[in-house]
Amino acid sequence: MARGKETPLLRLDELHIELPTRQGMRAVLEGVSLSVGRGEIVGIVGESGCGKSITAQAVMGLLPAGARIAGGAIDYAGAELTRLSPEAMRRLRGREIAMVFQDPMTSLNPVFTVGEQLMEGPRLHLAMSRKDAYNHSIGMLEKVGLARAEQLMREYPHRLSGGMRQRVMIAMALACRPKLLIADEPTTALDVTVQAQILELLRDLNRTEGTSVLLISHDLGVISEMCSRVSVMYAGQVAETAPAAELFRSPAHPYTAGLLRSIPSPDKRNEALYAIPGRVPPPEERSGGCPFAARCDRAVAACSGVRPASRLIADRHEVRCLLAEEGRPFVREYQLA
Amino acid sequence: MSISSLEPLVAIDRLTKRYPAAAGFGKPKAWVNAVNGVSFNIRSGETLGLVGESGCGKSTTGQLLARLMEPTSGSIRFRGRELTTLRGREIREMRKHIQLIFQDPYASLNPRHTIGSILEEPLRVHRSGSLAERRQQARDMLETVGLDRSYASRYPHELSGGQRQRIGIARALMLRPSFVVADEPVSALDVSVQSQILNLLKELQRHFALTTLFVSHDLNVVQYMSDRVAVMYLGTLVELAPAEALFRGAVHPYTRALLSAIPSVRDGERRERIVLRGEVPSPLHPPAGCPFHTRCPQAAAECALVLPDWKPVGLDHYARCLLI
Amino acid sequence: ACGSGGPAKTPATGAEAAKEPIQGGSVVVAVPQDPDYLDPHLAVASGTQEMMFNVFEGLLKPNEKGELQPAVAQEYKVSPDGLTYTFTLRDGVKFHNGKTVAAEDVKFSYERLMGKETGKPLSSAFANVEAVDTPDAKTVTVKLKKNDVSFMSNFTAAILPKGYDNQNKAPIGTGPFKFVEFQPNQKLVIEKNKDYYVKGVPYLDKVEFRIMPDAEASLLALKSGDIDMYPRIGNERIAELGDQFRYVEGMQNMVQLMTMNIARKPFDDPRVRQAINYAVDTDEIIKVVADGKGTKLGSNMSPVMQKYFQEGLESTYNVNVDKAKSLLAEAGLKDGFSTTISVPSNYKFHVDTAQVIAQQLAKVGITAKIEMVEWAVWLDRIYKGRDYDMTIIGLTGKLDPHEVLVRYASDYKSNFYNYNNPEYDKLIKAAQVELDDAKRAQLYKDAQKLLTKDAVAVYIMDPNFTVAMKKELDGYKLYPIYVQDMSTIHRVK
Amino acid sequence: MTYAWRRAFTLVLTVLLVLMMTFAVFRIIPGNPALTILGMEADEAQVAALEAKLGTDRPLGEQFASWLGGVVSGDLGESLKFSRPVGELILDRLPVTASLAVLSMAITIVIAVPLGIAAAKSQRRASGWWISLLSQLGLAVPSFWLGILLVLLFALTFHWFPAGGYVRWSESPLEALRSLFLPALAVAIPQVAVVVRYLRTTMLEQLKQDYVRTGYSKGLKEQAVLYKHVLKNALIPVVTVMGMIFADVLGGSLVVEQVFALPGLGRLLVSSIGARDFPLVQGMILFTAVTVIAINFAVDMLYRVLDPRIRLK
Amino acid sequence: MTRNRNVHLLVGGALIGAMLALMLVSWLYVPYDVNSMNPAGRFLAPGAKHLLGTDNFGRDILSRVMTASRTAFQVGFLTVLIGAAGGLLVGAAAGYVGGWLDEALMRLMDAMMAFPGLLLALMLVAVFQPNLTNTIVAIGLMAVPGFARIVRSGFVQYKEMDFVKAARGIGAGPLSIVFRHIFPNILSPFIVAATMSFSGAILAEAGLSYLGLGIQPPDPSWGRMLNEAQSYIAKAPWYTLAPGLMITMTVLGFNLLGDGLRDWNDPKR
Ligand SMILES: Nc1ncnc2c1ncn2[C@@H]1O[C@H](COP(=O)(O)OP(=O)(O)OP(=O)(O)O)[C@@H](O)[C@H]1O
Ligand SMILES: Nc1ncnc2c1ncn2[C@@H]1O[C@H](COP(=O)(O)OP(=O)(O)OP(=O)(O)O)[C@@H](O)[C@H]1O
Ligand SMILES: [Mg+2]
Ligand SMILES: [Mg+2]
Ligand code: NI
Repeated sequence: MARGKETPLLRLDELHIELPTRQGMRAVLEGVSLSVGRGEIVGIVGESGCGKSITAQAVMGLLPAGARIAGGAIDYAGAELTRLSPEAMRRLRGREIAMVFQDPMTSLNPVFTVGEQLMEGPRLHLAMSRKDAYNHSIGMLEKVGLARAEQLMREYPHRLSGGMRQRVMIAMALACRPKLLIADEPTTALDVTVQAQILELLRDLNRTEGTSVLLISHDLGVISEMCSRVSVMYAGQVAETAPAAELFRSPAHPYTAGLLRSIPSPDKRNEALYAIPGRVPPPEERSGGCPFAARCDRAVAACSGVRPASRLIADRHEVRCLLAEEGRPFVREYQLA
Repeated sequence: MSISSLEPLVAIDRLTKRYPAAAGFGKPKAWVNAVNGVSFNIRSGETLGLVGESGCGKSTTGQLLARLMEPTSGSIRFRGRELTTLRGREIREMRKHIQLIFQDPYASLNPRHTIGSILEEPLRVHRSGSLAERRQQARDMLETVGLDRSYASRYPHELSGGQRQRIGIARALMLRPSFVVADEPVSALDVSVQSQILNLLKELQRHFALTTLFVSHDLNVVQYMSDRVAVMYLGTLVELAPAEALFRGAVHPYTRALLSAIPSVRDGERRERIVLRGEVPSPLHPPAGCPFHTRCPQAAAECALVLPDWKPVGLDHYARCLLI
Repeated sequence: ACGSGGPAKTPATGAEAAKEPIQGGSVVVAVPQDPDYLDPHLAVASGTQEMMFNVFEGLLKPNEKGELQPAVAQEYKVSPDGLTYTFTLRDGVKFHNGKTVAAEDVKFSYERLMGKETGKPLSSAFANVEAVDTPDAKTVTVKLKKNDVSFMSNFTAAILPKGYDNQNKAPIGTGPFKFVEFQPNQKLVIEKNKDYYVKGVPYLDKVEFRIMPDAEASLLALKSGDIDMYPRIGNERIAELGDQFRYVEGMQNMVQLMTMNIARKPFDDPRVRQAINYAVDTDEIIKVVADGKGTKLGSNMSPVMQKYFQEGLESTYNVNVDKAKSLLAEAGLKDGFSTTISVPSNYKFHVDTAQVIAQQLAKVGITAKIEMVEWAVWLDRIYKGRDYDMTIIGLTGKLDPHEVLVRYASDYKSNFYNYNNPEYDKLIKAAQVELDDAKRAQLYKDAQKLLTKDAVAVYIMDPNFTVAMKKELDGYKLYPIYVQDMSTIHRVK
Repeated sequence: MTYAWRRAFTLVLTVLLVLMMTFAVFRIIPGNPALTILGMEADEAQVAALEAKLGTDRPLGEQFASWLGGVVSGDLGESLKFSRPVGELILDRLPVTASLAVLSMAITIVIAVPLGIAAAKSQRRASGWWISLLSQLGLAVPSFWLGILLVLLFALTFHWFPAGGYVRWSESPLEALRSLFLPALAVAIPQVAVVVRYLRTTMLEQLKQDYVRTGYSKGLKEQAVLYKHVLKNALIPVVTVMGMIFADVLGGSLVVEQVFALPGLGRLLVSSIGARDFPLVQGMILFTAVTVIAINFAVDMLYRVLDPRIRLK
Repeated sequence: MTRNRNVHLLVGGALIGAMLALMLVSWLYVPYDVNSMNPAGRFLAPGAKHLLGTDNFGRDILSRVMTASRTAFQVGFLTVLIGAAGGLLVGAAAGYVGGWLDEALMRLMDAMMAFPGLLLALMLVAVFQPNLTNTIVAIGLMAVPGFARIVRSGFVQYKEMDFVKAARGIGAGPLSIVFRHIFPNILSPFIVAATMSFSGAILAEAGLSYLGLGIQPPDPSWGRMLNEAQSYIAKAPWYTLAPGLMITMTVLGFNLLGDGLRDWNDPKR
């Protein structure tokens, strides 16, 4: 795995993004910082609506219409993506940075053949002829472990199973050998056995091609098995970033700890599951303080007054919590395994 | 929760459901074999987990049990009474006792009705109580599922997923049923919300003495919720066992692969991963013989020929595989 | 092409003779409907005659004054008893297929009309023909069974070549134009008959009758130059066209009337009918509906028929509301009554008239509801079935006064007014056999007076008829019958 | 019974049903074809002779039965009014009506597709609102007004097109096109409104789909995503609407035919109803019904081409 | 996000509101008696005495246009009522029950669609009278298939939805499912269809008047006025303008209103 010293491939720095709503612009990302090193697999976890997908979309330059980058920077291999022209950004997409989406059922255009859709990227970015693109695509399909590639090229997406479609999506994303692959919940719609196949494939590609992966999921299990580093997001902020093993062993943020505790397990069969009380505050209810303060069983008065800054509490372990340093002991109480 | 009685509350026998799938012009219809001769019992007071891959027929089984669709063949007995032959009024009468909680908390609530009216409707339909009583009961039920009474006047789209699922559960319980089919009640929800709902369900099961068919594809959840677990593959049951026995020692290769594939945050729990090859066959053209043989890492030649019979492999533990 | 072709030198009026006719060219004429039959012996619709007048000719042919002139015949004689007509054929008259007309063709044609072979006459008038003989190739004699002075006009019936039986698809006649083609709902085309026996006519090489039922479409087409001639243009539209076009206007020998069903109460009472006549202000109708372009009538005869027209009747029932009211009161209808005016919906002219009349009747306490009926229904229910209270229609004029006035005879099949007056029947019968022209005319005038006295209907007007055409066209002749004579039309320099 | 047979069977029943309805109506409404053909000037003998010749003196049921018998053997009978075979009359008019339908459909597509896309793209901007207002206006203006306006403008003022009349394709294709262009435009303008409205909705629906995002994430240009990926999907439901419109126009568009003096099927139908020309009316209704069915079938087929999801193996 | 939609509702509402106001006023006050003619004052251009001028009979166009708005709305509302009620009945039965009933009803609808409306109108007029009621019934009947199709496709689509299943699951009867659960959800396309057929009805009445089948003169109707005015386009252009603009504005108003209502009725907006 890459060491943290060299410049990362992708670095988000205090990214602020606002989206239009009926009540006007509303902040959805409020200072997201994270990085992906070359050849690294970095995970983002967090519950629904915390801004994972928006983060990914920001990197791709595909924010919803009307979105505004209110601050911060996205640095990709030395280029500042937020300042790139739309045309330059377009040329980057698919070529340098590619993306796999959550739902393989709907992410493919139902009315074009798999081949047609696969060939678009290489023809556009690598200026391949139809024939070259065709052969190239067949190669990609084989690489993602799909047999009968030739036949598959002529199939329409609805004829494929979810797992096959997701592999087609991955083949499509990898077609131009991007340096960074963003996978936004790539297995959420799939079954465990198929999920295992897909994750295996991603890991394999990372190993053999050296592609960096930014893996987004709300499944802690998936993240823990795949990633070397993990960022936990909560309400538009990164609450905690740490190497995976450390994060799952000794979470420093109360939210991370709460998430880990609420996973059902057989040994808790006869007791109630832990559930983080309350709910995520919607943006309009977020006050100046820590957004988790209201749900946090350790919150002190200061928590609802000051928005905590991110601090480094150990090697490559950053936490956004006022109690972080002194909190380390209490987190141990919930240590797992 | 312990199994309170061995008396089956629900008994289904060789239940089959085929959906027509129109083929091209001039060709006869093709059939999707969604549920293929499934038989099992649910004992009074127990929770039976039903797991399996997407599209293997779990929801179909659940909806057949709740009599939301007509089975192609087979029988369903509830407290000894055959349900498949009921008609019209009788079915509606029966619905008081059997209720379904839907997988999708978004789609199962009519977007144009208020929460209050959604909850009161079952009572209204069965003409139970006065208007005021119904309102009262609906509001009480809101509290029972952990929501404020004021939610009665809201519309579904104003609620979060977790809240909507609570409404779905509340609606199912309005008629005080004795048997509930919970069709993936948490798979659309977030981790932290999921645990709230699971807790609620457990609590309500106890409170209302419910017998439950708990459908899910998340093994962690099934394991947590169920007394016994049935594993389904391509419309067929392949293994049936008490939850603990299944997670300790699954016998069927599919169950084993399934269990091994669960990603876990706990290093210690990770098993030797059995990564399957190939794709799930289409239910339009299910393979002959054992439905799993096309992906089974251990498949033998004869697996492609015969569908194996049930074999007892432990106390209350059965599997359907030639290789055991 | 521009409507005002060439430098407009002089206004249309008065300068016609000064302009020199040009031979050749083609003209497009708008007509409102399809022909019923191309075969002239089957055709009865006036719309057909309008076009086919140019293709077929009889032994006699009407001129623009409505007088019968020899055509295929050179001359004729009537026996003193009025039963035998002897015709001498004109030399060198050729059918469009090149064959010269012979006496046997005339015999063939008349026998076809008599239905000699089939037993069913094609025209009931010819049932009166005893025999047709051909003493020689140039002479034809027609013998009638009984005396009928009005039979004369039947000699305009088309003469067809013997043995040719495809008249309905590809008609062949002797007229100034030959038939070229007919496309239903679209057009009927005729071309110049180079062998026509009148030298110098026709001028035009080709005439296309374009079938345009929509007045608006015709008008637009005239404006844009797509058609050259628009007969029977609505008078109110002339203002719109301005002086870019040439107009020919005149009476069209039509009687617009409102009939009252005499078989029905209260119209059986002549006082009621008179009251209605007093109530209706025809001058106002002419002004409002016809834009003043109409001739007020008092009986069922248009002044075009100079010889037979009884003058002065039009002022018999000058508007008099009080008189009308008192007549109604006499008839026991002091408080008026309610009735329905049925009008064919396809004739805006009549519908408009009905609206004005309804207003006028309201003044004397009669509530008239207007009911528009489809033309087919009008013919079937009202005209044939006589099931109506009042209706408004225009009776097209004929060359012969008998044909005009016989409509009121009690035994006439289409006497849809249900008029029954023995005195009137006697007058008509007498006129039919009266060989003395002056006496005959007087009988018809008496008949007209009787109609007015009995207030059989409300006689309204003979609406003027206007033809609009491009200024470069000239030579239009206005007939008292429903025809477009294209033979004299020509372009001018 | 297989699907195709069952469908064919119900279609025949449908057509039969329409014909029976027509028959029933003809029994009820007054009017006599012979009388209508001959008008007021005809005498009894002529009417009777004509009735005998046309066969309309027989009971209507008998006429219907013999007509139906003829249809089975491929003979649509003879028009009472024009004394020409019904099939021939319809075929005569068909080129006009069909050209009008095809041309107006082409105009509709050329105008409506870009407009629909523009309306969807500028959904939240004022321009989107103007597009929808303008196209709605096209639908709201009475069609005779529309026709007259077009004639006044393009025929009388600019002299670009003739005011009316029809030139056969065989006579001069260019003139035929010129004579049909204005009427086609008059037919097309209200259709544009309908199609724009549908297309806008389906485009908006499709723009929300995930595959759009996929397209962009590959680095495709906006044009490629909109016109290739989205449009093909968005057109699928629009095809049904266009099919319905097309069938409608093929039935004849009376007002436009009247304003432009075109010998189309709409005028033929009205004049044949007016003349109580039973065989012709029945023939035209049969034609319309079959056309509607054929177009539905074609739409089905087109659906299969456009939407592979329907193409089950 | 909702700005444009409100504009639809607003503009549509304003147009229809103005028309309705005109209609309401017509009961209380019209400048002149609608049918009284004035041969001396034909084709008067719009002016102080006659705001919209006079027609070929010298009748006041404003009064006639105002009075005609009653018929227009009457025709519109009643035909929509007939079409919508019939379509709802047929479509719901076909879509909800399915099977052979569906097939039979939909084929009947197909047959009605292929059947010329003119013939139907002629028949009604022949059997009864050429009056307003029959015109309305004829136009209304011809609108039934359109509604039936929309309702049916909505029912087929919603019949299998979870919330409908849920309603069945609690024992709700078919009527309750049809009217409480499914129908409110297909209200949007239904509203659009209703407004479209409202405008369609006004235009159809005009078309039937053209053939002499609609409202009988001298009662004013926009369609009839438009037809009559055609003859005087050059002489009295204001004559055609008045009813033409009325029709255009009403139809446009209803279409916009329909679009606006659809968006407004969308619970997610
Ligand atoms: N197009 C949009 N317009 C307005 N708000 C949006 C839009 N897309 C997302 N949001 C809001 O932005 C916030 C972050 O959304 P995002 O999709 O990034 O969440 P997520 O973490 O990916 O959630 P999930 O796990 O459900 O995918 C949410 O509150 C969401 O409601
Ligand atoms: N109404 C239907 N018509 C046709 N096929 C259907 C229908 N409903 C379900 N199926 C098919 O039947 C099979 C079983 O479906 P079912 O919904 O019972 O699966 P499931 O196990 O609940 O899946 P999931 O986990 O995705 O909910 C699938 O192949 C599905 O495509
Ligand atoms: Mg997301
Ligand atoms: Mg399911
Ligand atoms: Ni000009």
